[in-house]
Amino acid sequence: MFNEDHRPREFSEIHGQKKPLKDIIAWLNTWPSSNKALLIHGPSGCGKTISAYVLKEQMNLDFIELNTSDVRDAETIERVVGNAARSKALFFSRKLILIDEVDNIKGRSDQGGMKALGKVIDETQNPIVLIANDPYKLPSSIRNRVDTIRFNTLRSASIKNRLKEISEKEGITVADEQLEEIAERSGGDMRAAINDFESLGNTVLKADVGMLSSRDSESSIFEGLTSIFKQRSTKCREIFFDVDKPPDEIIFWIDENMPRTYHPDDIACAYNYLSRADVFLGRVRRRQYYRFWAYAMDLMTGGVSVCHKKDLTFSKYEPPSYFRYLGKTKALRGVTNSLLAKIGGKTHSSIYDARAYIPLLGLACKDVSGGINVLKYFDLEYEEMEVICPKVVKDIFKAVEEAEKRPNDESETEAKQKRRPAPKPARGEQTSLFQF
Amino acid sequence: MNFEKPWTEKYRPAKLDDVVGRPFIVERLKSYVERKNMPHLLFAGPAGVGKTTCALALAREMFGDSWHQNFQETNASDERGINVVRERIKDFARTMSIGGNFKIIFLDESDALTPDAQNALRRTMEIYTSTCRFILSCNYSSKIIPPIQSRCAIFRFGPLPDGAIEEKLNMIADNEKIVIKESGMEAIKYIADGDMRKAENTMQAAAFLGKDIDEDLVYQVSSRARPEEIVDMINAAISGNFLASRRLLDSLLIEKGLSGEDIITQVHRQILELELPEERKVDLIDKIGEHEFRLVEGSNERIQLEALLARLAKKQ
Amino acid sequence: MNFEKPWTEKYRPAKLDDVVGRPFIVERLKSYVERKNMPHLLFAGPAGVGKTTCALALAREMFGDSWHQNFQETNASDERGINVVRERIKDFARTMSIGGNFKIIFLDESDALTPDAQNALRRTMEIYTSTCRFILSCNYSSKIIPPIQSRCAIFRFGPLPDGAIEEKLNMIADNEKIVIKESGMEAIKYIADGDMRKAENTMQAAAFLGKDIDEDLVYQVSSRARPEEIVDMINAAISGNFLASRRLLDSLLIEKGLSGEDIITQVHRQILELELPEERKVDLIDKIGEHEFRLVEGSNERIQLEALLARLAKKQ
Amino acid sequence: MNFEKPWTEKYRPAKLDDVVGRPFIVERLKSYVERKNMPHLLFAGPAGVGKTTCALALAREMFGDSWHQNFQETNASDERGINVVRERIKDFARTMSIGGNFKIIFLDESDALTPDAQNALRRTMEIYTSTCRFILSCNYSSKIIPPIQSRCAIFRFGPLPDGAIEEKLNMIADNEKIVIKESGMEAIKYIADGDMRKAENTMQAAAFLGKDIDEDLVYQVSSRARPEEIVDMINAAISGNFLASRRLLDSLLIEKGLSGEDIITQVHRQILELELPEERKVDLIDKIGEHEFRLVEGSNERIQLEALLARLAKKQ
Amino acid sequence: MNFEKPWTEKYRPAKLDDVVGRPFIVERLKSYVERKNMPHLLFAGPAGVGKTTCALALAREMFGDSWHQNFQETNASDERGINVVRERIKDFARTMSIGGNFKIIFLDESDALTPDAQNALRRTMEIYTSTCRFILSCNYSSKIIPPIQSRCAIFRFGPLPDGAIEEKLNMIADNEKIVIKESGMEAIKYIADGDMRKAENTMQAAAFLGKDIDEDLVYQVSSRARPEEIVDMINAAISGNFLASRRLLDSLLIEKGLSGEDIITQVHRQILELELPEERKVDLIDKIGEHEFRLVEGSNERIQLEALLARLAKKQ
Repeated sequence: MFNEDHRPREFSEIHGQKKPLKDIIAWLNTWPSSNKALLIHGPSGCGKTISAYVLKEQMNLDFIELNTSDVRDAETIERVVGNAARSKALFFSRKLILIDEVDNIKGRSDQGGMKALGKVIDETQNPIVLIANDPYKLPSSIRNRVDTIRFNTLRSASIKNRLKEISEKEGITVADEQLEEIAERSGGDMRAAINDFESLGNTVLKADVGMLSSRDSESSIFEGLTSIFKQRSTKCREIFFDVDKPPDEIIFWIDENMPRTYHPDDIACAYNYLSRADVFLGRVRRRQYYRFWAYAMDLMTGGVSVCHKKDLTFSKYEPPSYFRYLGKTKALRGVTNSLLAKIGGKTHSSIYDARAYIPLLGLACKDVSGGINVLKYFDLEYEEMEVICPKVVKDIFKAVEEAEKRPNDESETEAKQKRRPAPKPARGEQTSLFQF
Repeated sequence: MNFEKPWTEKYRPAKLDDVVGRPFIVERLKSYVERKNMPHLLFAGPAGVGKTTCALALAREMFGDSWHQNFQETNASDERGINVVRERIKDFARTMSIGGNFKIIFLDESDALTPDAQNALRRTMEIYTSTCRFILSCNYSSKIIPPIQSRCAIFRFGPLPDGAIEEKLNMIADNEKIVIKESGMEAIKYIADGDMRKAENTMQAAAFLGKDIDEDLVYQVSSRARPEEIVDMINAAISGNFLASRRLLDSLLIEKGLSGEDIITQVHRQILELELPEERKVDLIDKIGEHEFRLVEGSNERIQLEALLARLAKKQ
Repeated sequence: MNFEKPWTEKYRPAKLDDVVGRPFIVERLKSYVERKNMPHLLFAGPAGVGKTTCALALAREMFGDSWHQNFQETNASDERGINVVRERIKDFARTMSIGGNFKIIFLDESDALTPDAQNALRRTMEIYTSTCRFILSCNYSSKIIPPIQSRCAIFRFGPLPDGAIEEKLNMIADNEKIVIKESGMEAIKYIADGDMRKAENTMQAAAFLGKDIDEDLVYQVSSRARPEEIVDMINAAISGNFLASRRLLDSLLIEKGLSGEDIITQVHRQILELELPEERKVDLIDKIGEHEFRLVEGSNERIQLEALLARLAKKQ
Repeated sequence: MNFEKPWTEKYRPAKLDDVVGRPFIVERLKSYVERKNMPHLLFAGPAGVGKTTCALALAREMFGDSWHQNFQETNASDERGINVVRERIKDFARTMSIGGNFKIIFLDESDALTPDAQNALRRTMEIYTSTCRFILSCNYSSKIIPPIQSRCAIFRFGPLPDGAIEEKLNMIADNEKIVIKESGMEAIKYIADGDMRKAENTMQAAAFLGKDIDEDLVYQVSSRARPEEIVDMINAAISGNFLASRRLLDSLLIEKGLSGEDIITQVHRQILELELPEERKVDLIDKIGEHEFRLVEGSNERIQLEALLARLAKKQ
Repeated sequence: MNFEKPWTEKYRPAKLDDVVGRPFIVERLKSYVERKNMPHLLFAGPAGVGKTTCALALAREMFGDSWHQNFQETNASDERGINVVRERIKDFARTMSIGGNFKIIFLDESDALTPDAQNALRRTMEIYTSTCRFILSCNYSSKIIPPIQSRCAIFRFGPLPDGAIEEKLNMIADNEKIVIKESGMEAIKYIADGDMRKAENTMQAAAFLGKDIDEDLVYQVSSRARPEEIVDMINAAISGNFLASRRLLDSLLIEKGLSGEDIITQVHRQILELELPEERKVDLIDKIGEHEFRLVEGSNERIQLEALLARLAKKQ
């Protein structure tokens, strides 16, 4: 496969990511300057993992890797990277801890994985690099402990250049416009572009590029939206036969863009049909009776379409903000629930009733000492405190940490002892030769 | 003012005699203590009116120092299903009561259990009837199946009278060395609407802002607790700014994690407070009823709530 | 610790002559006792009107002391499917009747069986016809398949007349040494609505609170609203005072702990008694149907009931 | 106490020529008997219109005295899943036909099988095609997958014409020495609505009560309302006398023991016969659909039926 | 009596060149065969449009006679969770490919896997990437997580054009020596509605009855109404002739033996073709969906279909 055969081996073969590559090298060379771990994030196929491997070759690093392992629980993390992280690399060799897909360490199935990872980062003697698609899937306890470098979606010019290199090595004759088109359709994903290029075969003709389905399934939904907004007809349902998205996703595209486009007087009419469509989607979900999808689709397309009074001019379509918002706030919602459970436990109230205490506790944290008492009384974690008093949470934890450093002040440290590990030796202080 | 613990906990009565505003209920509960025996109890009433408080005080007086070993609190709506509840009850009921003839199991929000689950609960009650007494707490006694109702002595907790709230707040104020002005007291009672928990929380929050609690302070605090976003959202919708009202909806639904039912209930409550012609309000309440029904039938809460917001904007 | 036996059991008539309010039915059943023989019987009617009572009294008189060996009670909706029912019947039918020519099998809620299951039951009835008689009880005789109906003598149990309920309650009151005032008796009869079981349960619950049973005591234990409260709420809505009617609704839902379905059923019952133009009433009954349906589908009680009040408040 | 054999069994035609009301079907089936061969058959139609009767008569004529060894009846909805069905078929198909070239398997309610199960059935049909013929009976042929349909000769059994029912009932009456009056015959035909089994069952039940069968006797055993009662109730509502129509409803629900669904089905059947403007009828049929659905979902019967009457009573 | 092999099996393309209606997809797949190598593939599209057919043909051409040893088909929704899937893949991947460099794992309905399971699958894909290629099939590619999409070449299978169905049917007709008339071809294409499997099954069923396939033969075996019949029924209703449309409904239900759900599906399809204002169409589609829902919930077919016709007949 081209993706295997033409895996980049030098920095020059990684296209379109000069800035982040430079930043990574700088971060490594100055380590430890700020945080001891680095989070590289960005969409699929933009070169995150490849960059780490090229780095390894070019800088002659010793890799300790937690990658394709199935299990990512606390025990595995500790076993695979824990000791490696804590032991300093031998003279002249440099060690790097690499953890790919770090956003797939899950709370439930991978018990305590995130906690263990936090601990490893705190105690490491070597640089740690984390790779993730979505940084928001990480708890803030990890995000607060890392530096971040973002890999952007690749521009199609970068993809095209790489495709050209490959075509030359493979001896495939291909016109620039064709490579451009493949690159364009890939949606900024290098690996996908190379797969598509390969799937077109050895002789690429202009017509053949059209055989590729667009990676960017959004262009077909744009056509569908335009047909809803342009005409006033049930006919627009037909465009959606070719949209590669299920009805419960399509409805959110319409929901996002209809109110941006429609005259305010027509919005209620359109929402009536969206709401009816959603009722049919609910019936599909509860009864697994998929024929109702047909009604849902007709109502969300044709129904919305017949509601606008005059022809509408094109406006720029937005992807549904709802999913993005949900993704961003997922971790937060988990934290809120655990916070409410703790409050409920102390105040003999249900999770629902416990919500009533949050404004009170917010006021209680107005000053740091009040905040510390809240922290102690409910036995809260950093993220949970953040929900109560986002502005002062840092000060409160700093105060707790300072109190810990004063060994005499027992009452202050007691509460934090189990959360913060025992004081570690200052960096660089090798207390014994046999420590390795 | 420094936070120590919530006043609802700090001033939760340890003895039945300290419970305010419930003379008849306390009377009956004390007779159980005297006899060192009790039937199963069913406590029915809204939030914050003393159901849990009475259960805890009863257990304390019944068992003295060993009350903690003989009392178990479980919330039927939080725990995952009746099986978890039964397992917990089984574990707890297996060991002997310490210094008593029975143990007490306090099952909060029992009306969250389906009728089937309640039937299972009823069998559990029968199995452990010689070693355990149940105190079931619920909002609506009519949601409890008749076979359970008939096995329980029923206690109805209405909203607390304003006098009882005033008594308790004055006691706390004395103790905490704060001054509560008459206007402040009136404001708290109005906001609390018979809910002691809300009253105590409001006073404690106000005390963080100043030692002299007056009306202004109370409203300042309660506006923090009030769902201002709900009001903003409704107003944005009514004034025709749908996108703005949708953004507020998202923050309630997604960031704050409120359920669709929560939001529609609050919209419903706020509608009546709005500056709108009476007829319009009545009309909107009718519409909310329709959309609430769709919410139950539908798949996605957000779409249904958006449809409601769009409806609010419509003139007739 | 003293749990009283439910009065429905304690005062269940042991003899057919003690059954109140059913002179014709009792007459026919007594003729079976005299002849020491009987056909299969089908008892149709709503809950709490004496179907089980008559079956038990009949068995007692038919078999005397050995009635217990010759009578089996099975609930068709409890048992898992017709196969379990058939197994139980088979086991019971296998042994000889003691001191009689046949045994009686009482199958409660037979209309819970599907038509197919009823066909299986019919075959079972045929197989054991020489040794067993069936008494099938059901809510609707029309849900029983014709081949079974044709094999049974059908007895229809309508709601009990208020007089019969009064007679029985007075008998119990005498026995229990409690005083039931006229207002209390009226209230119980209103609540029971022809259901003796409900009447007895209500009186027993009230007697737990006091020996002098008046209206207040009855409504305190009943989770029913007083008719006046319902009427006030409806009138407030109709006269355009929506807020007042909403407050009354809240007091029913929250203070009294009534469920939405209870309230809507009472509204429905009261609507015809109101001073309203006929057309208006008819319209309201239509609306009540719609909102009742929403409640059945799981909608929020408060929102749907307020929407109903809003409907009442609207002019047309 | 004496149980008669059900007339549906006693008078089931033994020969194809005795089957009433199905001349074309009988003709085709007889041609199979002549040829001593037949394809697979698919019998589609509602309950009680002669599907099983035709299958049995065909088998009797095809195999003569040994028909019992060569014919197996299985009910697809009774048996637990397709695997049990297949096992039974396998066992039956393994042995040779006695005095014939094949055996017949009659699979009742085949449309109760899921499409997957039907595919499994199709394979079974293929495996035993040389030794077995299948007669599949179903309510709707469209619920049978095309590959099976294409392998079968399809016979559609519509509701039986009233004449056929009358013919059969008169034959039975002669034989049983009972008199069936004209009014009785009309009533049975109304109740049966094309279903022979129901007609025979009803007549047998009536004959149990008396030898002279008239209208009264028929309605006494049928737990169906008389058409006039339904019409009276509807007319009372339509003419604005809501209270009267409500009383009639009560008598159907309580005295006759009809279920809500039975009543609504009868209302539906009667509505087209009424003297009403066409538009009004259309509107009412729409409404009936809505209320029937509410009942299916579990709404309160009294409330929903009254709401339907209210709809009838409303002018527009 | 002779059972043929189903044509869907008999005429499943063995070579990529025999796949109809997918020229671009076939082109790309053939280039993999030439190079004897391929990336992971993702096939997205609805059921019955050739995804499995293409995967099988690809495997056959890629591996020749040993394709069976090198190809494994697993259904993600059948198997119990991702762990079982992984176990199966592990077992399969462990042994060497016979006569090739890799094996192919075809994972059907991959979008039935949760995102978590897909992440696990992604790791599995990486582990075995040197010895296995995956073909993932799904309904919607957007339900596949981006990291997997990025690792696959994506192939979209839209609905099959009628031309492709025609081509295939003509090929089969030639082979089977049957004549398919134009009217018959049109009817099959209407019934198939883009589903090749249904088209082949229908033609096979029709060919069973006669070698000259015309419209009549097709509708005889299909348990679909002719589009004209549905249109006539709808038009009669819309033009206000309710009784006529009801008669047409009866003929579909009783004479044709169609089920209510079949009829309603066809009504839905035809309504879009009618000459009606677009607003009216949308409104009717909403109603049609509602009535189908009622049928699915168990409502009476006749009542609900008539109610639907009544809705059509009503002016607004």
